[in-house]
Amino acid sequence: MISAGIDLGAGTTKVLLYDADLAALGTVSVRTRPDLEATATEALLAACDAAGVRREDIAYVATTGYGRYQIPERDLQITEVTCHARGARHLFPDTRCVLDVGAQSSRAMRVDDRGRVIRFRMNDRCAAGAGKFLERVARALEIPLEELPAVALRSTDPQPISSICAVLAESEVINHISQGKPVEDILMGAHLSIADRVLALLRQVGADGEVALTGGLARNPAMVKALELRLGRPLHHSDHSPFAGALGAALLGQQRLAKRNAGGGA
Amino acid sequence: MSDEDAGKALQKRLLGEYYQSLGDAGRSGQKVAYLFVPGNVVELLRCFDMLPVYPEINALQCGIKKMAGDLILRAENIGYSSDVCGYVKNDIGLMLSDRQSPFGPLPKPDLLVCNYSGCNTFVKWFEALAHFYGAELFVLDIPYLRERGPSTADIEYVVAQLEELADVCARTSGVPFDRERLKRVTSLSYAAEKLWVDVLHAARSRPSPFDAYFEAVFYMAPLNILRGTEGCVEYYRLLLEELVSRQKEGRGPVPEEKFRVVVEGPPPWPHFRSFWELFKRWGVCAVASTYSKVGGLFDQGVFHDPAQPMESIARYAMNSYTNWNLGLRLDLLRQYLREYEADALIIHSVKSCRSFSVGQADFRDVLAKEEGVPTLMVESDLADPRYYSEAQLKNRIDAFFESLAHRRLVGG
Amino acid sequence: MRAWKEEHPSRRAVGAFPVYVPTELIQAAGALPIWLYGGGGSVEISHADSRIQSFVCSISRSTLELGLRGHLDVLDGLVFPSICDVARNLSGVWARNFPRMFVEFLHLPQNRRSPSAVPYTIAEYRRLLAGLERLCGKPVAPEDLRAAIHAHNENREAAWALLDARRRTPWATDAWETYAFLRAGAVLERETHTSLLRQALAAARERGRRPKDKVPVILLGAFCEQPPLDLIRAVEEAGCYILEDDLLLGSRWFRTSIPDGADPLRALAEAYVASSPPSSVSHYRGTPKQDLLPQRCRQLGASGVVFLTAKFCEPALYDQVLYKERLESAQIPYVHIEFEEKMSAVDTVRTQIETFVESVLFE
Amino acid sequence: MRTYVAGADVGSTTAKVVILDGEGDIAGTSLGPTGASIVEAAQRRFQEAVKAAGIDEHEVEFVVGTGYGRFKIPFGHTQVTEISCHARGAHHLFPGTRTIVDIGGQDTKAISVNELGDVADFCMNDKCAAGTGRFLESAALTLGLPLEEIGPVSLRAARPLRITNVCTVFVESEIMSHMMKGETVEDILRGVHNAIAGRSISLLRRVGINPEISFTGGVSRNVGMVRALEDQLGLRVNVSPLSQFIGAIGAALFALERARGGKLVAAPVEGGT
Repeated sequence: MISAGIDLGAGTTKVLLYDADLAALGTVSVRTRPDLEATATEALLAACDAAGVRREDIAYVATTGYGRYQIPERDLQITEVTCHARGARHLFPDTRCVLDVGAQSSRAMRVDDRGRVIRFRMNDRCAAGAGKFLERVARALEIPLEELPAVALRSTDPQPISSICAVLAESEVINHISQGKPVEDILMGAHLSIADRVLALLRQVGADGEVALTGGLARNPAMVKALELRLGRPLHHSDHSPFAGALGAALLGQQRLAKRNAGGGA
Repeated sequence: MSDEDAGKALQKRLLGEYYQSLGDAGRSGQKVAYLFVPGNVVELLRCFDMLPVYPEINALQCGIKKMAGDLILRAENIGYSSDVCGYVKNDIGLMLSDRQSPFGPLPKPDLLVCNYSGCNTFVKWFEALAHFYGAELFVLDIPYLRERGPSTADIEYVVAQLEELADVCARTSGVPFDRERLKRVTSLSYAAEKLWVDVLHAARSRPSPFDAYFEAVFYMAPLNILRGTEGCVEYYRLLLEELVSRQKEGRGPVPEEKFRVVVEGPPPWPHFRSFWELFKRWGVCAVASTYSKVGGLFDQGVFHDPAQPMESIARYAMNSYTNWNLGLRLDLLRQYLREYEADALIIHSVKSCRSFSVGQADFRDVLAKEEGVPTLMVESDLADPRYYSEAQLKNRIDAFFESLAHRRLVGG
Repeated sequence: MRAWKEEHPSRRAVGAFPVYVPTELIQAAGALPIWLYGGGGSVEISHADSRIQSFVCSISRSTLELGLRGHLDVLDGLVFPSICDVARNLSGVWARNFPRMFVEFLHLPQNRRSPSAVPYTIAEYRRLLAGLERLCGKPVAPEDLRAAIHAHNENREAAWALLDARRRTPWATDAWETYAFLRAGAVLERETHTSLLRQALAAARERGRRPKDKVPVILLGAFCEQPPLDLIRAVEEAGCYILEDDLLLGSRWFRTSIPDGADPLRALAEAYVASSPPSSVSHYRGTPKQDLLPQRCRQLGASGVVFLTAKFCEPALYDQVLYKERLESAQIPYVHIEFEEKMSAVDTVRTQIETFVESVLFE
Repeated sequence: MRTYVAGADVGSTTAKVVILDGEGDIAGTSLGPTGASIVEAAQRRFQEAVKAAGIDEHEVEFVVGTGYGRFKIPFGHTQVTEISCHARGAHHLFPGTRTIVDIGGQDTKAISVNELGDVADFCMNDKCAAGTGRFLESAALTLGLPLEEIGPVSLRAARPLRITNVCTVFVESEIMSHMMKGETVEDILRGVHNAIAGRSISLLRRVGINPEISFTGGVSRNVGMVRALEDQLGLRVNVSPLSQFIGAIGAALFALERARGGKLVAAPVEGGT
């Protein structure tokens, strides 16, 4: 039985298909358009194509992300916190902490051995601790977004950025530029400032044990480095990290399917 | 040794001995009481040989020594909100770091005496310490001054509680209550308080021999920590002598006293020196401040009285600056502006302490708009280094004195 | 309110700031007590910003805003109880900005273990009563006070009956509904409100709703500033049954009736000292409230606790840490939400509550 | 030889230089983005302004710097805060003005001035940039409109929306969610302008709202903002075509005072840092 997890984020929509033999079939990521339903349908069909299955083969659709309620054909909607936790636990079985750093918001979760969320904290009032901040810094430094990590990783002397507000932090960036500080040091400073904010959330839920990173910024090696530097130990991340939400949704979909088949079907 | 050095040396020695006694508390077996500065009842505790520990003072010391940032984060990690008082978080942070203060290790409390004067957060603070330490908590409820003076009911209520507290202290310390001793201790308090008032009044002269905000906060430390001891009286005697000699020589804290100001609100401890510099460069000298009255409004005639020790402790406790209602506080600011011939009012509004800060904007509204007192209000925090923005503060302080200076120039 | 004033031109209206004010005294003096719960989300803060800083809770800012805009001109007086530093200083700001109004700060005892707490509370109530007598221009006789206590007893009894019914059969009545019924009492005469509450209870009993698969919880933290109604609904829609809450706590402060016997003032004071519910704004008299919470969860069969605390509400935020610690050792799940009167993003809250519900429901 | 003085206002987003002649009349101006180097930006603006005035650099007797970059202006003789300069400049253009609201890139100021143009009182926004000019930029960017157009578009609103989040970054998602609900760009933009006006007016109230009111800073060129302020104040506000230069004009006026031999009040400089 195949379940689909659709993670409708503000920036991108991710789909992951999972079959009953407990293996991921394929993933697809597309940019989220204002028409969420159309975006989701398109991404789902693309995932089917990629996996070589038909839409009718999908027995359960679980949605997550901020657009989770916008998909009429869903069987169930689940929050991104629950899904990321489950997804991360699946990818990294010993993880006890999950950090999800996205474009608009960041979350820290404490999970039990089954991936259930025990405690979590979100940063959603101020953009200073999320990917959006990097976009603004990139704009101020006139560096293409995709080059950010490579440039930041060349840093030898990261510059501190202490402001609480993303916009004022931007002027700190400008101040560093005007003082002739190297671009890579300013950029690494920006990554570290996000890391500080995100880890503050993590400490509030309890930072001991293994930590996994999910969400869009998991693919940014400079972000990973900044987090590891501040945390003082390595954290789990992989190419699948951005799909942790979709994976978690697909897994919980499997759980419901199994229950449905065991109960109602018989 | 000059008088100046003598006073400083004595303060250093006395405070050194005090912190030493805190470090030794475990060995000496002396019982430890935590209490707050405003409206504290240290005279009573001294009668039971109890060691007073002031968490607020520990917090401000951590601020000056740049430890506050880390300690506050530790407290936030166990769930304290970024929006609650930085002093409390600093203290919780100390607790989570085995109470290693800048002056050495602090003892655990045997008794928490929550003298709830002017600050509701005090109750929440000690409820938390009682929770974490399992220590006995006595909330000494001190009524807010709703009118100019306390009512008979207010006094009776506080005195009755003081008697109950004396029983608790006797039980905790094993020392019986000696009322004669209380008289002796309060008379020492009175002597120091009288001298302190003379110190404060020295700022009336031009130039003022000392800064009644940035220096007064250090001058008042012995009164807050060592009140009721011989050493404390001696310290103020030396300090007064020194100020009188400075007065005679026309020496003050700035090379040329250009602006005399009254300051309202606590200082930003983690950035104390740089904040002071922002004023010094304009030749600003504080001639009176409200923060130097948090430990008691002695200059308003409220003293300890050996003839009526318990009642005077009750009166004293109700007359800490933040326990006064806003109308009384506003009148006090007016009095200081007049009495010390100040040019302006500086309000430092701190996020941590709502007890101070809520209402300050209203003071500003009346004094600046209705009464034409040049008033500058700047915001940061007393404990949390994250709320201090040097560039922003400098800009505002410069603009303020720029315009004051310009008006003076044009006005002739 | 204005309509009530027109109908009763000679009577006074006196506001009560949360959490607890002995509104019996206001009623006994012949005035109408009005509970003030801020401006909700509808009032833009424009005037109050020049009087109090941005790091102060919404209810203080919006109440002052309403005052400065003249929306509270119908009030002849306002009583602030000693709940926190902000409310205390606000009483001073109020007194200066509204000199024609009767403004009183009531110092309720924080040391309720002291034998002197009762006499002190009586003295404080006498002081308030004397002010009210001056305001209303007539002395208050013991029978006036007894009548007011009686009306308040009946009102509290009706409120608790409704809340108890919800606790037993949470599917029959939604928490947002009972909240709305209780909240209506803020501007009504006690007697009118009591009959409204009784009708609501009767109507709830006739409802044939079935229980749903929801997570039973205790809702704590919004004892002073009130969350937007949408937020309470969001908690329920996200999958919770709210068995018990501390919303509008002051208006139903006492669980049992206050004796309206020979010395009603003393009875009222004794009730405050001895029978106040656990609250973040009055120091505990016996067991600290965080120690009582796990036990209360078990008694009620609540699967967890939803903390709704007002942003910048220091008393709630301090207690929060202690509550959490006790719940964690008892392995009781909880979720903590900070709210403001003016909240745009109920969606985020919904996500947090849903996550909490999912963590309880999913294996 | 005639007397010339200059005022250089280097802000977080733009740098402005104004040259005044001995009569206090404007001889030349220049404006451009601050960009990455304050020193370069100031230098370039100064050269351009001098060119526009048709004079040589050495003919400028005295230069006063203002704005956040004031301590980094290499050719400045001294510095005055932008608060004093805005007051002086606005008073010069509108002698009847008693209250000034200045909305810039990342801060908003309310200033009350006396009849001489001296600052009597002032207030600024606090720790975060919520509700400043940057907020409008974010809104324009999110809606894909040029910054110059959002003001005029907002004037066509039929039912202005209420925008609650004035955080410059989060306004994007709030606008997006309004767009998804099918609200019109006009109504959203009017809401955005109203929100900023509301915040600015609450700052104004702290110093007291005494007519005449002058609206200065880059945002004052936005007609939507002018309308929103006037509607909420119930008063007309002065706006000058030179509004962006008001800080620099004020600085130049201080320079002129000095060049005429007057004593200038300025903060002691500590090594230009």
